[in-house]
Amino acid sequence: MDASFLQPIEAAVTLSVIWIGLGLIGLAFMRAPRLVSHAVFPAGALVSILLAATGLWAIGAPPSAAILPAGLPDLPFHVRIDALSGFFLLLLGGVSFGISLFAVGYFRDTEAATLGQLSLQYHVFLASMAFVLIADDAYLFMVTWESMALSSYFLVTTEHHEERNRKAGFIYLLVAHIGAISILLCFGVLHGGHGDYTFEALRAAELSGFWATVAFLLAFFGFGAKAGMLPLHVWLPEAHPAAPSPVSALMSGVMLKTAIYGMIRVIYDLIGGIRWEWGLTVLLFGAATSLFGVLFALMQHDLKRLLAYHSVENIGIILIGIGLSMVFVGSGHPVAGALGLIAGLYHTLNHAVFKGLLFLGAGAILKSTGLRNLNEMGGLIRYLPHTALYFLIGALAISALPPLNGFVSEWLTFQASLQAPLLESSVVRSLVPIVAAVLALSGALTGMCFVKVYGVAFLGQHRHELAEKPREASRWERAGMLWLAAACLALGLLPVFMIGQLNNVSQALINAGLSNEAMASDWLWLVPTSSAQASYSPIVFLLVIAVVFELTYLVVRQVYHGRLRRSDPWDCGYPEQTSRMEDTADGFGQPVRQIFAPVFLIHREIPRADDPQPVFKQSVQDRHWYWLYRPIARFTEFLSGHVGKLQQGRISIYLLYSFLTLIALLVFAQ
Amino acid sequence: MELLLVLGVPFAGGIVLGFWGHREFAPELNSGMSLLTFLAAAVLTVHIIAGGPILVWHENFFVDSFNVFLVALTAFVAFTTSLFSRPYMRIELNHGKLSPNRLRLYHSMYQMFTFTMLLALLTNNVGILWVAMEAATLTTVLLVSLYRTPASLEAAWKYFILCGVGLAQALFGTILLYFAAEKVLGAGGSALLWTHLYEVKDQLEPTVLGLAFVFLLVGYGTKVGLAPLHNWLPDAHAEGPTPISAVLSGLLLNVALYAVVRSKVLVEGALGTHFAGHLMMGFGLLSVVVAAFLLSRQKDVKRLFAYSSIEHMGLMTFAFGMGGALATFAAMLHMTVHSLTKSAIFFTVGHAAQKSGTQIMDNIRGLIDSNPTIGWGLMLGSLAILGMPPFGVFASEFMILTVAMHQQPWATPFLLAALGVAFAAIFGKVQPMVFGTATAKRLPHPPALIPVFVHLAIVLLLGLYIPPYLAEWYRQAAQLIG
Amino acid sequence: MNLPFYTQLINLLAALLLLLAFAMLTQRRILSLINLFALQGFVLVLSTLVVAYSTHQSHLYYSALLTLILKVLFLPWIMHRLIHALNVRWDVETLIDIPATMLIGIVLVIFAFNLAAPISQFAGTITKSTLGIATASILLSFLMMITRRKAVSQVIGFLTMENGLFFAATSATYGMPMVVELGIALDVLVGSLIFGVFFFHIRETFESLDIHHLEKLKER
Amino acid sequence: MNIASGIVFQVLQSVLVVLIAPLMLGWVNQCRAWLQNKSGAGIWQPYKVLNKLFHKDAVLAHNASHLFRSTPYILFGCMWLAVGIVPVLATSLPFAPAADVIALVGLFALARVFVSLAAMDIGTSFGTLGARREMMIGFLAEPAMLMTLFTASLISHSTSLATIVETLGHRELVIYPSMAFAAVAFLMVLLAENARIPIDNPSTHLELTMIHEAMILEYSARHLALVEWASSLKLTAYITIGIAIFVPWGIAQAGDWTGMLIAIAVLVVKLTLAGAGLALLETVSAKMRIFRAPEFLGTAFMLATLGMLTHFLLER
Repeated sequence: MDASFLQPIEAAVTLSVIWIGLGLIGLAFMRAPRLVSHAVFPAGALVSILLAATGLWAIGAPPSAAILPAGLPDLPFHVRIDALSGFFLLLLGGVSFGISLFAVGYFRDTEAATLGQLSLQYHVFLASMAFVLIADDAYLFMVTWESMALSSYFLVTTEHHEERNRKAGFIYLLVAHIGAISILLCFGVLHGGHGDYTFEALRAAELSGFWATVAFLLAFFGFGAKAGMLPLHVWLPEAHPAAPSPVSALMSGVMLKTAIYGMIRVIYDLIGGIRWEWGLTVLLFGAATSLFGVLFALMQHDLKRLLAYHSVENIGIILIGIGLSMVFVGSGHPVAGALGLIAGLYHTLNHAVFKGLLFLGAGAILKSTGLRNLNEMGGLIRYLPHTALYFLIGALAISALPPLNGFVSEWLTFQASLQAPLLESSVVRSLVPIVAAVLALSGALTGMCFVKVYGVAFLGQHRHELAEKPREASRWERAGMLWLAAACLALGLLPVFMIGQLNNVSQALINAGLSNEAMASDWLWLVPTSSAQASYSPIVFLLVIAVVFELTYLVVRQVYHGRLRRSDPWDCGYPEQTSRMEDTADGFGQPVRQIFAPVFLIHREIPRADDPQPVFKQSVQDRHWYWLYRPIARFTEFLSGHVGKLQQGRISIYLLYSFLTLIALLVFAQ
Repeated sequence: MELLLVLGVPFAGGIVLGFWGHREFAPELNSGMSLLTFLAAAVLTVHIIAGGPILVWHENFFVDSFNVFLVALTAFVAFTTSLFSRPYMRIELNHGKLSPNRLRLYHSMYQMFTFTMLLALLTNNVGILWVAMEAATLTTVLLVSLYRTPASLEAAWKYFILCGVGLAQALFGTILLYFAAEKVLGAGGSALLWTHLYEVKDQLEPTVLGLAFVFLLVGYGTKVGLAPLHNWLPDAHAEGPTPISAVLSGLLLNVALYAVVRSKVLVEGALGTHFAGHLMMGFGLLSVVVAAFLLSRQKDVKRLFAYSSIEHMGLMTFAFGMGGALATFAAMLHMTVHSLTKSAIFFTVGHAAQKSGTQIMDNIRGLIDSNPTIGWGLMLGSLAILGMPPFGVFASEFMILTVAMHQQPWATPFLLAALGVAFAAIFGKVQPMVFGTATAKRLPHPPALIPVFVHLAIVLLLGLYIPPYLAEWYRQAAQLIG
Repeated sequence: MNLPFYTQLINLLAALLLLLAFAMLTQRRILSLINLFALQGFVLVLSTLVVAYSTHQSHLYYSALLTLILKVLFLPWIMHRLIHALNVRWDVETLIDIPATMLIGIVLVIFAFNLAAPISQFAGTITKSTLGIATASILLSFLMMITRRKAVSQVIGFLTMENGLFFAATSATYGMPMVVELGIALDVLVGSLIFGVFFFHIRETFESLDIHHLEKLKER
Repeated sequence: MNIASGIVFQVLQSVLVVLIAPLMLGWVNQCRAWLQNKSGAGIWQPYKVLNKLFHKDAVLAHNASHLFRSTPYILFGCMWLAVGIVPVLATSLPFAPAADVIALVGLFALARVFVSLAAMDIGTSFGTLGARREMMIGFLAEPAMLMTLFTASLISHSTSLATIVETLGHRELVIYPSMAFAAVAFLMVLLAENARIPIDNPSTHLELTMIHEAMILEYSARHLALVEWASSLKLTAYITIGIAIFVPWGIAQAGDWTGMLIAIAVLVVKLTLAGAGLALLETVSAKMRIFRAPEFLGTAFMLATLGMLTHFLLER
């Protein structure tokens, strides 16, 4: 492709519009469900991969912009693609490719009418996300931002016959809308009264310190609500499980990332002049979010809900990276800032990949067994070997274990936090490593959580008698998971390529990238600052383990023997090993529940000693409902109650209102 | 010529349907008349856009971009509503809620109501404007009380008394206006003509005009539904036949606001201050907030959307109050999209209520199952009215809010909080009606839902793309009054 | 000069109008209320005639005629018929007791005079000092509508307000243009007819004309 | 540096450490026996056990998956890599840049996750119990460990162990008070991570107290042998990390053959002392209830944090 004929922006716009077109085709041909599932969705996947290529192209290319012939009369839709947008488009395209492939298989048995609607909403969702990433004026951004919320809302409520899903959808859209209001307000503040609402004008507007901080807080709140940041996360564990699994994957994997994109776009690009206090805010919220997310994830037994809480956690980790970057940039250390930013962005990509994979895995389980409750699963590795393998890769990646991708970005975040001695303020300097410790804690807890998930779901004995033997996922589904699992491996083993791309993004945003020494290192070694400070080579890492594995295996066989005998499990000789003696998912989380008891709101029903049919019940709830949301709802009710009293049905009173209004105005007018 | 048709067709229609309004073909006749009116209005609009403002019949009628825009909107929504009312009123007749005589009254008054609204919009005479507004009130009182149930009588009575008293204040304001104008323009007809008044607006006596505006605002403001003068509005919307709720919300409120805006321009010209604008902003903001908080207490679906109308009228009043080209532009766009969306919502709500046999929201469930088009219509309509992009309501709200943030930063938190509360309230109530398991039955006549989707499609279009000629038209109008 | 005399006459009639407005405010009986209303209409006709004669405004004669027919003859007649038919001759109960209403009324009158004072100085008409009285009577009838419990008396209050407006129009500007006058008269006429129809329906539905039956639609 | 000699050094160090790891365990056990007034099984006992286990036929549960069978090898591979990275004898090893201290912690976590998963594979009550407890200890110990390492990293401005050793050991002697805190914290983590008293008791199979042993109940023969070997490697790796950070003197540079010989001698002394110390600690303390472990490790975390704060306050 010659750049003079086609700009990245044109490609991106065209592809997004094709997505919308595909959605409409899906709706139009909803009487031919085979066609929709086996032609429209694969075509969507094709668009995804092209979009990813466009994104990659745009990272390296100079920014290109265009104006679309639509929008408000004084503010037509401006679109622009730069390195940051390019990176996120790459993320969107790359992840949605796998998800769309999976969707082909997943939706193949869906009812025709629903499939038509799904196709429209799904592709509009994708397209609106793409447009969010390339929007270059406040209006287009808001329109696509809310379209994204709206289309995903309809996807969440696909199965609206369940009360839970309806409630989830409502909370989701409400929080999204409130967040959007805050973002809108932020644009208003940024605008500052001059020019129009293109990002270019917003960028150029000079804000005083106070208003810049206000704008930052509004953006942080608004995008934080979408990202699922504490304490605005409540919608997330409700909405993600409610949606069909490919949609959960898309929401968790990609949609949350648009919030990160928005945050970076507004804070770094539009507001500019970052202060370290802002960074500290982001950092602390990030740390709290990540710890809270993983603690609640450990309390869950609904697989998709658990994964949703992990999205909260990972958003926290991303925010830690970005917060670090802001602290450094705000204190005048752009190189360290670039490291933090790259760590945050890389984790954004990694999370998208492995969380997408895990949600797809959960979808595959749901589809073949009909189960979402971990306490009823068990031993699935024997029925779904492929899914089990992909899920294992995802689980190891999310647990930040080397040599997979999750570890790389957490490692980079740690490296960024270890730049703390650069900072002048001793408070911040000591806070940063503590945040790093929190990150370590949540990383370790994630490991525990995924041992729980994998151990309970795939390993052990099955706990629930299924009507028929679970069937392995279809080819399309497996292809989708394979794509993402391969991405987990590739991003984990060859991080240097992507770090190089991210360096471009950072150069474009904060005019600083990693140090020259870091960029000079070859593909084998990941070096954040200098090789004396730290380095990491996942390939060597993996190779050594693999070689030792193989050698040991051979040597043991050579020197001794490979004889094997099968028998019943031993288990200290206890007889009657039933699946009821295994830990359930709830049981596995018990140590955490006990250690962090004050964090949770625990309700227990303990049977009495003489109960003939003893039942033990326990539920863990989120305190935020009671601390934050209930009081707000009550206060609104209280206000509306009082306003309602004004209107009491008596016409004389109404006349009196008119009369008093008139008198008051007359007095005022005089 | 078109003007004659625009006014003559509905007037004649009112008389003709007064005789034949109970016949089998009456609903079609009603639609036909409305279609003719709409076509005439369309031709008129084209002429005005192409040729500029016109003054006809001894300057008694005046058409410029501002009012022709409202005329077109009024005629269009009146036409689509008449389409909707065809099956709707037949079903009501089948359900035994109406007698053929009442149906005759309904059809006749429907046309008369259209006529009075168009008259109010087109006249150049402040006095005739008042007369038309009063006549519009009278016709709608009859329409609201059509079912003769206790609730509808109560609603109509309140409507009648409150708006009657309100309009009496407006008449006093008109008298004061005439009083001031007479000094400059001399006694006789010309002193009440908008065109003449505008020409001399800076010579008019400010003290008198200030007082006149207070009376006009209280008067027409009652009709707009500005808090705390709004109390008739939810009752009247909830108890009348649904087509009437649709035109009340979608059109009559606009016409009343039109009167307020015309007065505001005049008064601000005379006073040279922002007095009138500030008053309008205050009332607008109060309405938005009060309505938002009342929304969450509603049980009746039509009442719910009536309060939503108050909220939106408040928003428009606020925007017109701020003045300036952009805010006025936004307010007019909001007028358009609100009319279209709100009437579409009432169409779907009407059928939904008919299907479920109740207007109580708790008893309406699962519309999307029992009738997907009604369900989707209501869902999309509600989302549109809540300002969800990509619908056009968002476009206008975006402009209003951004201007507000710039010009009246103190007001924006209130506006935004109210919008948030309104969102939670309306959406929290609409969602369970649309989703879930159905409780509805089949209707004897297939519902007319094409108008719903036509309206929503236009609103969607306006959110993404405002055609240049439309924008130009709005701009001209904004120039005129901004 | 004759003018002072006419001015005096008009002032006298204006005072009478205000007096009647007060009388209606305090009147408990519906029948007397209707009579007072008719009387007020008559005073209005007189004052209009005086203005018309003194200023040679010929269209005011038509106005006066219209008022005479509509407000002195037709409406009181209709209302008499109505209360016969509906049998609602009992006393009017007020929401606020009469002395309190009177006090408020007086405050309102002072307020209205105060309000009208700056305006009437711009007026070139012989009747300029009566503008305050017109305003006062409008406010008083507003007050009456607020305090009354019966539908009929509310409507009378409404029509009294119309009287006040008419008086204001005459006194401030020698009346509105004829088209407008006719339109207003038509509206008043149709409005009254609708009121009449409503009385029957309300009576039929609630077996009373007491508006406390009409308090069902509310937000509580 | 010569690549070839680097690789020789690398292989030499790895093989050496892998071979002496069971000896280390035997030494600790022997010391413990002596301290408890027993005669002990001798320091070579672990080798005999391993040999015996390798000879036996492996017994697998019917429902064991591939994961279960490959875990011992993975575990062994991880630990091998760990001792390859830690500068036990020399810095500037060719593999050393492959992982820094954070990656090392990640490596241990990887091993832990695999062991726990394997423990849950069969679906027995003890297996899941052990996995749960192991993960609990793990998530408590990991942050404390990282904080300890961060203190050292902040002093040397590097997370690379080689650089840390060079900074702390090969330059002028500076007294770092922060390192004292870190050392205590590290010791506590070491005890917890290697299934030692007071967190776990490596020599008991009492079901209520088992952690590590509960997880490997289902392993037998060569699998068990590899697991046991890996745990002794892990203990050695931890001790050598401790040595590298807190008492790095004597570690050679790669390619320096004389230094290497000195380093081996110094290492033997250090390990002997460390093993004896460990045995002493285990003898004088009692095992804790499982839910006292959070307090224990919390203290470790606090100490490590304090160490870091001390660094920021006193040493800049």
